[in-house]
Amino acid sequence: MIKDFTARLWKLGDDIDTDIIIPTEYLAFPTVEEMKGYAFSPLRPELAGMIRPGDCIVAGRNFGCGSSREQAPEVLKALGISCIVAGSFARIFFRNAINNGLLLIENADLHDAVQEGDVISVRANEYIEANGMRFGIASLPENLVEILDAGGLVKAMRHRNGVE
Amino acid sequence: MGKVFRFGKDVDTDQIIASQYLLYPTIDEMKAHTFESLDKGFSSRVNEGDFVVAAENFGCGSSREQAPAVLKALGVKAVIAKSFARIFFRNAINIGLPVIVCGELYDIVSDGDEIELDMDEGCIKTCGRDIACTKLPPKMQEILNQGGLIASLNREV
Amino acid sequence: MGMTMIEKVVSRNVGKAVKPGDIVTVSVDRVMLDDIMMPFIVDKFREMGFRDVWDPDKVVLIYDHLVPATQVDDTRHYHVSDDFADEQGLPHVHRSDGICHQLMTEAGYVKPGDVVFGTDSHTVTYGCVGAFSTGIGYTEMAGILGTGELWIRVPETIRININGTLPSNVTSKDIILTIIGKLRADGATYMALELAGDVVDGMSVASRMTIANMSVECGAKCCLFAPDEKTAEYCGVELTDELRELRADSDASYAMTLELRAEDFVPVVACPSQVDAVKPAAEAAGTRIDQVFIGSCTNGRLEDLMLAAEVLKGRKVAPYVKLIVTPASRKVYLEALRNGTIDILAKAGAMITHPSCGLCCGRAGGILSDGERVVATNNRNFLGRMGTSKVEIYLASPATAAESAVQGEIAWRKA
Amino acid sequence: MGMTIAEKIIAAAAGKSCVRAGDIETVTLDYMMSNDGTTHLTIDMYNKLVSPHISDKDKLIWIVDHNVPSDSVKTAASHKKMRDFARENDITLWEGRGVCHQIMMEHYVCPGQLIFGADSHTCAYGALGAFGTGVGCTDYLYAMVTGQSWLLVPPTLRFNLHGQLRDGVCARDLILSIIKMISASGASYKAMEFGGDGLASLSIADRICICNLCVEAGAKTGLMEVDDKALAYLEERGRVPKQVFAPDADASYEQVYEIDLEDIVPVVAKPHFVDNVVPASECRDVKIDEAFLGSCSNGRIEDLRAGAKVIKGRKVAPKVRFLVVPASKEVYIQAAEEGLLEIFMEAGAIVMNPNCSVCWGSCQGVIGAGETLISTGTRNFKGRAGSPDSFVYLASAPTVTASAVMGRIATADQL
Repeated sequence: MIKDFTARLWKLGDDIDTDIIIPTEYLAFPTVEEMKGYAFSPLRPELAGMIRPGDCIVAGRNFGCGSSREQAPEVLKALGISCIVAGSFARIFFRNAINNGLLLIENADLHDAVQEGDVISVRANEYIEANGMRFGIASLPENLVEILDAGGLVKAMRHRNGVE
Repeated sequence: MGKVFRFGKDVDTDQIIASQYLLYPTIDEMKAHTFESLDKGFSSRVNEGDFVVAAENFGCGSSREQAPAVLKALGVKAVIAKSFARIFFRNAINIGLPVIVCGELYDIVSDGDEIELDMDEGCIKTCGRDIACTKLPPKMQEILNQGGLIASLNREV
Repeated sequence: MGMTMIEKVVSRNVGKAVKPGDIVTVSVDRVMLDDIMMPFIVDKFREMGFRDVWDPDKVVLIYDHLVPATQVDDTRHYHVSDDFADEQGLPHVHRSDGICHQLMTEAGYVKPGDVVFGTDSHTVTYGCVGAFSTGIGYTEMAGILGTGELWIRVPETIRININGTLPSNVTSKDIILTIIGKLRADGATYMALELAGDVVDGMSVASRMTIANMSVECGAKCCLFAPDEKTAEYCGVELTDELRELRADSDASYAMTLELRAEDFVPVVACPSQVDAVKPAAEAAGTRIDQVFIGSCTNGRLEDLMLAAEVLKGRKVAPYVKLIVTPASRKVYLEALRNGTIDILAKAGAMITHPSCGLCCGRAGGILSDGERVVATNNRNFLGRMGTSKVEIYLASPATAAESAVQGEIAWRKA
Repeated sequence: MGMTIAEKIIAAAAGKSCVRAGDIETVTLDYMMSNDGTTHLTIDMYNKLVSPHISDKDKLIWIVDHNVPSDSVKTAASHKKMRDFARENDITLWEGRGVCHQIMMEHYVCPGQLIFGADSHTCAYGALGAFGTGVGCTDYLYAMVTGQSWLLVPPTLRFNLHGQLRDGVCARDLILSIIKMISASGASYKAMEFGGDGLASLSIADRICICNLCVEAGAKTGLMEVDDKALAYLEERGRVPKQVFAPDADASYEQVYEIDLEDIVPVVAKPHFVDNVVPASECRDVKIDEAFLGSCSNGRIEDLRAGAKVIKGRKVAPKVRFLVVPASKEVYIQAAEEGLLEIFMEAGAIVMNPNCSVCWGSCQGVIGAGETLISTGTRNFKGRAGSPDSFVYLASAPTVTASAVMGRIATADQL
């Protein structure tokens, strides 16, 4: 189950594409650990070094548009990002994030109401609280909640295949 | 006095600095990769005033001036070898990195030994012994004394 | 009530009528796995506890992002892939035959009505032959390799009708860029595009491929063209009644319908650094450029190279401008060699590289530096996609790209 | 007493009637060639000069060939620096049109000239009776500013060639055999001069290959006597010799070798040194991952013809990557017109744009740890083609091509 939490936020704009999240030149690095330092490097090269585990990202529309590279949600997860709140998500990124157990929340209004560095509180499946205001959260479809609950698709498949 | 880093024969320019680093914008960005394939830790262990000692045909291969340049940038005082490949030799002199021909030294020093070089006398002091080495031809000594070819170019102008 | 094309394709696959919003599990007809993702797919496949691929004949491995290798570790991807192919007895492996999306249709791996997934976002391309295809991540791919299935949400559809006569200087690239400009980069997110009308009927499969390919740039899950005689010929199948049926019913229900007049289209460019920053090429004309790239799964086919050759014939690339041409596949390269297209391009000054993703994916093949500008026929002009974040990328058709190469500045072919 | 060819060219360039081995002379240069391997550093040094100027811009030929098209942002920045400087100073710039030495051969080199190139294989120019030698960027800069340099007159080794090579034996086999005979430093600081009745049987391409590889024996330059074949090559290209120098009958040589061309067999140079040469038949069990046909040594039309003859109707072995890279745009176009590129593409080869490619080891076709390459490139040093833990064998065009087909080292007669 998704638990309640609070997180310091990093604020990004609209159309944050996968090549910004992790550029192609780093995709063939052997591990996600080796890639994660280059997250957001075309846009804000210093950002990966400043993100602390538990932080979250608040972005505008169409977060994660572009390629199907699953390294994108994986590097964010590896950096310790607790969740991404965006006006909307591109669909492949959305699936990939859920499959890796990275929480995504769609909300169109939060972005305009917060500044970078603000702290938000997330009440699972209910609302986000920030600067004294509340923003509603739609609940995820059941099949996605199952994957998230399992801790991602790999774990769900392991369970299916009877390996622990 | 400086420490000896000892390499074998036919050390080619690709071992000194590999092709994939040559188009880096500056020598300073390349120098950490010096001798990467032969001795990965070289660039971090070498200190100002140390020596590279090798057997025959040091610096054979390409004309890449990056090879002597990274050695110089790392503080190598001189390269002392039984013999040198010609383009490397010329490039080294041109940038002011002494390259000394000495038949004997390679066989009597080990990695990490301390030696001292007296270029004017053509003499290397090590393990309490003095070893003679070849002096540079006057033309090259002149370039070295001027601080390399660029310095001489600036003077002529 | 009637069905849209995607609803029909999915219904056919799952054996029952579906409607938008339904979450269903589809049986997968083919999967495409590319070299850059293979080590990750194999790791996840093992981690999930699978031993055997569900159906080796349905798996196609394509090395294209890292061909030829430019970094020492690239070859690791070949070896991991080769070993997996040997272990699983995979019969379809292409090691240097071209770009995955070109090969999937060209080599006959995808047929009308198929459901296909690939570990690359431009997998949407196969909608050009009436297949439902879309990009997924490597974890889901590992899951499909083990199970042969994937859940999907049946998408709503945006219908786009284009009727009339196109100006002679407009290509299908101009059409899709214009559509993306109208819909915006997220205008079709989670939705299917469905194209129809005289203009679409008159188009080659290659031109449809360009449109389907770029549909992901407005967020679409897929982009379908109803199979017709051209499709059947291209795919080497008979146009059966069942395939004829794979078109939208006249009373299908759409999220949106766009009626576009062919005569209104003009050559366009997508300006840095958003695919939806589209404006008429005329408005960008005169912008000085450093490089031109003609190639990719978007515009690296024979008709694209021939169009560029038509523009470049007897002319020369402007001084100090580089023109890089990358045919989309070995077959395209061979055909272009045989019909003299390569000769014209090479004599005009083009550098012709081996079919691969090359510059489009930003790993090699003409990376640029601060302050440089490129006109490119591929699908993305994202910040930093072809070099530093100070490189400006303009997306355009092969004709606009070729004319710009000659002029040394953004220029377009007059009608 | 008489003079060798090297002595005569240096004497002329020094404005003297006679020079002797061991003299240090100040010479005036005819051309100064520089490529993207070092030009960015030359420019940085130039800009730091107290009073920067160029003695004669028409003698400077700049060629972007090593990492082209650019493979990274760092390369792109270095290329941009070179391109911008050439543009500002009106220096001839060739970009992406071939390997520097091949371009020099096709367009500039004439008998009797003295040419500096910021590349060690500049010694290739002796194939047309010019004294070419490789220098670093500081020497280059000095020459660029003053038009002159100093040169130690080298002693000469004379090679008298007799008879002709057997069928299937190439110039590459000859020069590798010579390097084995005299060792990798056997010609250090010296000139290698070739003549004799066997010279006539060698094509210009053969001669370039031989002179090109002289530096692998440590030579300052390689020089061939200029005969009708050489003059015809020049005439075809509308060039006239500066002066044709023949060695005097009583010239003084450090050593004279008599070589019977019929004794030469196909050979390979094993890792990790160019003089580690054995008959190719001794390496038959060596499995390969990659084969490379190209470079300034063996990327000419004759080499491509030889390779195409071997591979026509055959296929590259599964999992082997066979890169074919014409040495220049001219060679590329001719190979396309003769149908050679088609043959290679049909066989499954990777055909790249003219550049230094695999020979240079940092741009394309890089090999990984534990991999083995057989190559017509110039060097097999440890790590030359990628990972320091890889292996490079050097051989002729037919041997490399036959190996690509067999997947292990093989000579053409084994197919």
